Amino acid sequence: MSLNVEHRSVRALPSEKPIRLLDNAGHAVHGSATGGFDLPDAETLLELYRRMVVARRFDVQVTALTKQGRLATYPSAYGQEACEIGAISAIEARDWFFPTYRDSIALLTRGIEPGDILQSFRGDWHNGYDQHAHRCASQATPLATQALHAVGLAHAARLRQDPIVTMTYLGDGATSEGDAHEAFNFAAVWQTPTVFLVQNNQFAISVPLSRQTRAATLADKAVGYGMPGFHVDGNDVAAVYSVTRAAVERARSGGGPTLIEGLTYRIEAHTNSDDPTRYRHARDVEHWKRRDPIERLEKYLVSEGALSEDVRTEIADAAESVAAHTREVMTTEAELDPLELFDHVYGRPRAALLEQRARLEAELADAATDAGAAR
Amino acid sequence: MSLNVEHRSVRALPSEKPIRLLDNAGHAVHGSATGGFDLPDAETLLELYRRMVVARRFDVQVTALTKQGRLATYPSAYGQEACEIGAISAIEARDWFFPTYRDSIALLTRGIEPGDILQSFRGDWHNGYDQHAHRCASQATPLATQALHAVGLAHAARLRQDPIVTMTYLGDGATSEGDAHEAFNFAAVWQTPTVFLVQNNQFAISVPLSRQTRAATLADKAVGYGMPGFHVDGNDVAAVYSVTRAAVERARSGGGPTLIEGLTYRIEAHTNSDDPTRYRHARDVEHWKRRDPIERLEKYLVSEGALSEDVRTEIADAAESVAAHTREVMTTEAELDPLELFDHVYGRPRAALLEQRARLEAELADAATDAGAAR
Amino acid sequence: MTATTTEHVTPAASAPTQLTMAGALNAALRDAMADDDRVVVYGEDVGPLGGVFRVTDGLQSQFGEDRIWDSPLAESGIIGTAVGMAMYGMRPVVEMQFDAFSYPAFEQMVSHVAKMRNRTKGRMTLPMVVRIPCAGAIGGVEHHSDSSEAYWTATPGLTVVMPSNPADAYSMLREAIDSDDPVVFMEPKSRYWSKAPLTLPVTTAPMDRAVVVREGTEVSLLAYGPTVRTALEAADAAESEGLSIEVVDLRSLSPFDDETVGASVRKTSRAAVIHEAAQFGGYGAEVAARVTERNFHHLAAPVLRIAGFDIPYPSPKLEEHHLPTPDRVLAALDTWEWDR
Amino acid sequence: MTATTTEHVTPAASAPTQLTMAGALNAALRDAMADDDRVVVYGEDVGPLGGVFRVTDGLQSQFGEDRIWDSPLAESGIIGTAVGMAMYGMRPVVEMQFDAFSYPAFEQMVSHVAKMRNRTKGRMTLPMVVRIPCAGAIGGVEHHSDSSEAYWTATPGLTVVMPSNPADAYSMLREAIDSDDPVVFMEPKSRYWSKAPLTLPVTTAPMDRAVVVREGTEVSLLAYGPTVRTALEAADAAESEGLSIEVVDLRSLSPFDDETVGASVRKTSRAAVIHEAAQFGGYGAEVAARVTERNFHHLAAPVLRIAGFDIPYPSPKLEEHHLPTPDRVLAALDTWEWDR
Ligand SMILES: Cc1ncc(C[n+]2csc(CCOP(=O)(O)OP(=O)(O)O)c2C)c(N)n1
Ligand SMILES: Cc1ncc(C[n+]2csc(CCOP(=O)(O)OP(=O)(O)O)c2C)c(N)n1
Ligand SMILES: [Mg+2]
Ligand SMILES: [Mg+2]
Repeated sequence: MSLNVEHRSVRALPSEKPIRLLDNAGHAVHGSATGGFDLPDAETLLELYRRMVVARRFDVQVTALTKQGRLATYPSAYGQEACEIGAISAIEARDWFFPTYRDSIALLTRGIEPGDILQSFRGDWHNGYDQHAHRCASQATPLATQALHAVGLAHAARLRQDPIVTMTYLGDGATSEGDAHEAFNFAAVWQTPTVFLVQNNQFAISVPLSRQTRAATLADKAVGYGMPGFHVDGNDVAAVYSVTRAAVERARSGGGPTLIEGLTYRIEAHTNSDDPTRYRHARDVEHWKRRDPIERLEKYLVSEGALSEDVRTEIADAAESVAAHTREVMTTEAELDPLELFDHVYGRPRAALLEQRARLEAELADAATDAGAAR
Repeated sequence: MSLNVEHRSVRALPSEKPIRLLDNAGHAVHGSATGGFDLPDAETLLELYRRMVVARRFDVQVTALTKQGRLATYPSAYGQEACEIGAISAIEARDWFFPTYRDSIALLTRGIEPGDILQSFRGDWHNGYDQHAHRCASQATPLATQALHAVGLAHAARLRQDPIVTMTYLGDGATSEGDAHEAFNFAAVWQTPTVFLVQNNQFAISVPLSRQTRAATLADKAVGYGMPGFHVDGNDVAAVYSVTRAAVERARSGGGPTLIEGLTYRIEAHTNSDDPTRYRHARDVEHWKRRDPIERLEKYLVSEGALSEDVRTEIADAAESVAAHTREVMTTEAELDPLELFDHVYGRPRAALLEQRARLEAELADAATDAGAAR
Repeated sequence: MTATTTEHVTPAASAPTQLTMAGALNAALRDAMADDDRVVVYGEDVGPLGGVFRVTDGLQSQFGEDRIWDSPLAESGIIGTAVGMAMYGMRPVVEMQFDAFSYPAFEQMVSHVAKMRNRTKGRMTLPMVVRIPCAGAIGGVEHHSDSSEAYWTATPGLTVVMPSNPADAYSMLREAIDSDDPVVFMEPKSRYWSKAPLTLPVTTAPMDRAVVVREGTEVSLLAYGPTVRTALEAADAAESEGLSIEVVDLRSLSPFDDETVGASVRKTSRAAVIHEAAQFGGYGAEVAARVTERNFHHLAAPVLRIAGFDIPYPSPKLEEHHLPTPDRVLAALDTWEWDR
Repeated sequence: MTATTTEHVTPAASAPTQLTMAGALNAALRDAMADDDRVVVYGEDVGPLGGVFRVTDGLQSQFGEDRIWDSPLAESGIIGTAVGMAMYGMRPVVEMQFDAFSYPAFEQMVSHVAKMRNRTKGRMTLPMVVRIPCAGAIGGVEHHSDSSEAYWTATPGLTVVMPSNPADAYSMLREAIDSDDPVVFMEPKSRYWSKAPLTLPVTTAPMDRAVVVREGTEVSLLAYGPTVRTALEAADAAESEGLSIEVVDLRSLSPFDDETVGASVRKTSRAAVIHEAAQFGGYGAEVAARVTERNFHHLAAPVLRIAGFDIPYPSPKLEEHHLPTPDRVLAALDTWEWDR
């Protein structure tokens, strides 16, 4: 018979209790709840802390700038820093990242300039950073579509014996899309080096998780693809980092894809144009604010004597300077050339498009003349 | 927190060994391999046998007619009778069925006229039977799309407190499509009374299962939706019938959807225009011919003394008369009116379409005149 | 030929109130749901949130979760299940959050929604409405301002309509919901907050008819949805320069009202079609082609297409350059040889 | 103006052999794979089976499973992963089994394939080819004979071409694979088995140019893919009746070769476009609209559209009535007022 049995992987249900290495009080967790994963060393944790603090400050700053009208829209990741920063920190510069609109702070952590990240949300151009330079795809808006790109790129690299890994983030809502399914399946069948991080922030805009799935955990979906799945406390950066790191290593060494669910919560509105009071209780938000991922790690680091007041101040200062820089670039208007609208649609110029370009050029010249005459 | 815990269902991996009630030698199976399902009574099994024999004869007849050029195409279900007949026999007349192109014999079992079933494959019109009369959707070609229709209809019925069930068949290949995922998920979240039967015949045209999934069984997919999944010997009609029957009953009593995989094999080519020698070995086909679902049940019935020679003859005669009837209707050309092409596109006539209709009418009249003149 | 001119609003019973297009659509859904319990509404965020444009605001608290609910986030799933619900006899009204997010449902739309009636010789009909907040000019980031009408109008079996004002929004949505055939109901986002004094219920011209919304003698501007306002503004500006422009609100994109448009064009002998979507392969091509085919010897000039450029929809800060403006309309008319 | 006329085949080096269009496409893939190891091929059944139309026949045994393989059965997955592969620098050539089965990939096509270059200001390009066996006239059951070109041509950012003969099939596919931008490569199924004497490799006119395949003086028939033969047959029949027809094979649907077509139309002053797809909103609308726009004062009659009816594609036994035939083309030309 044609069942390719040797291709089959071990079947196992992800643990229903989320994997956790630090509890909410900042204590190290021991025993089965860790899923066998080790707490990262203090240096790593301190670096994760630094990144989260900077990311949070950036996020708060951008939300403020958005309220002031400097950006067209901004989807905040406030509260999701453990997922956002933990996972992106588990890949290397040579690896590729496929983010969504929500993942600006992961891009910041990846070293992309605030002004470049925010070009799209400011409304200047659809994508503002060099994807090749950062090995970072544009922030996908059509849900789950980027997961397939991550799988395709990983497969290409694998065919080239290039030992890189691709990582993509998805929301809980996005797991309902057909593309999520197809990405999981292609990755598993092709055994691509891909790590899927589902940030389960429990809402898709206004729609709660219970309307999105009946699975016990989103990590359970891994079973249907014959790939490993992990259900992780998404407000525990130590757990997110360790689990994604292990998945990245397995992927790099030919072990195929992994699906990781981080259970977390979005503290801010979906975007600035959203009104979350319509669909969730303030007390839920309060509940989750008390599980803040940064405070949790901070408590641990302080209790371990790994975070001195000096370092804390130094990190806060670094965060402030990122915020200040962000304010600065976002309050300077970029020079936009409307004629560029025609220049990148095709590599080979099209006569009819050049005619349209010339028409706009003439219009702009007329308008400039009129403006000059009016002055 | 907003996790709607009470909505969650039990998590369990389907058994990796297919559920089986009759082994290939026609012996009743006992113990854990039955998955706790009971062998149907002899009367039921005899009826299933009768239906399979008639279905097989019909299928063979249609394949022959196709080779003679009487049909544009025909996807045979030879070898899959246990799935095709077992599952359709588990629903009632009031229930709705959503088949694929492969499932003509299930339609026959549902009581639809051969000529009506085959109108589409003969090339007369896209769908030839009255869907409402038979509570049977048209045979879907775009893969997995019909599964969503089954879920939607089930949900509508549920809203109306109408205790019907919907059943849909999918192929192993179709499970890779986004629509399969969305159908499973909507059914689980909405808890619709829907039974999904995946006929895993191990090939999607030429593509073997190992290129389609890395899951240990296709039933494993159920886990990711929080719905029960069963992996069944798809050449054992007793198992298929019992498992689908239980799923239908659970669905009808408000227990939600079930995913059932029947492991089987397609003996014929994908369709008449396929060349299976390019992608599978004759010895595989031989192997599966020796696991014939009809022979298996026949052995059991004979050994139990439940199938007399008289009854066997009577069934064979009935099958012959269906074949004869099919030959007859398929060798009579249907009268087709080309002008009907315009009559069903919209409920409300469109002026521009009526103009086109008039143009064709004039053309046809001219052609008739020319033909008359030539005579 | 005046059957479908401006007086298409039935006389008001009581004093009219100011209503936005979003409000009128909301009222239409509410009234349809109240009148017919087969009408159900679902999609992404249509429940407690009331839709991202608030078109379904308050409906869930009034009608309950069995009549209007949030579905899982999957557009093919939404359309595919709506097909099944319509097969059962319900009248689902589903929402695609933006044009670009209807694309995952493309196969269900083209291979089933459009084809079911024909496939079954009319034995199985699909009374369903697919609402699509459409087009741009709202400062939306990528994928939030597409114009998808050319995809739907190129698909036989679909009925495609687009209102341009609150009264039509109400009346046409009621008619779409009452229709036994599937209707793609496109709602121009940039007009959601436009207001008009209305007394509900209101019945305007049938949804398959175009309407002359401004009479003129020298040029026919053919517009729909967001560009009707553009056309009217251009007509006002032209009037002061002595050019008399007639504006036709197409309203129904498929079917196309050849009669009303033909009458206007034969009167004026010049026509231009205006839309936001890219020109190449856009709906305006069909308009220009068929108006020319049917009225060639009445035309003094080629039918112009005043449309978006042949580029992906621009980012918020650049969209103003892409969208047809009244000035651009008037400039385009100047390219004709006029021999008045 | 003769740069793009019939002599578009380079001189043969050795004696030509009879090759079908399927064979020419197969050879083009084979040669492209041999020349450039970034070219990979995948899709449904393209491996051991060689594709349901045998276009990839023998390629897997020649190049191995790392260069050409069967993917899982999911079109969005195929296109979406091809985007990722192209981002990495590969040149994926993927197959959609039939037009109608490309619809599940519609979102990936429109929201990513078409937009990536523009989104990134040209920093990220997608050198990929999407092969689509297209159109009908092969006795296919429902969903096997759609014409999807209007969907792709209405999408800025896509390049859409369709060969009508084996030489073009080879040359244009090679050029499409060499292109740094995504190309929708449509292959008319009914022409797969048409033959021509060929010596490979062959280079015909650039893939963005239309070609005059038959010279004439009184009418320009604009055709593409399967209807080029229809047009040629109509032209032959007309000749015997004293009507001189020029036939232009459009080849490139997007971009449209305004220059070649314009030159033909200005010479003949009458034009008709022929396609299988439904007329309403079909690609012919763009052709008619732009030819009229650009050549209005050279036209003696409206540009005709001779197309499929505005209905879903019919069942095998009825398709002959739907498809434009030479007779129907000639009858359509008769509807013009001729004042020769
Ligand atoms: C295909 C598609 N459909 C709909 C949308 C509109 N939309 C944008 S974000 C969103 C919710 C996504 O929820 P989730 O995946 O949980 O991510 P989160 O925003 O919570 O991070 C929706 C419906 C979209 N962007 N793409
Ligand atoms: C969306 C879509 N893509 C591709 C096809 C072409 N096609 C028809 S049958 C088939 C294989 C289906 O395999 P499977 O689901 O296993 O069903 P089986 O034919 O084995 O019963 C393919 C690829 C299709 N019908 N629909
Ligand atoms: Mg979410
Ligand atoms: Mg199969």
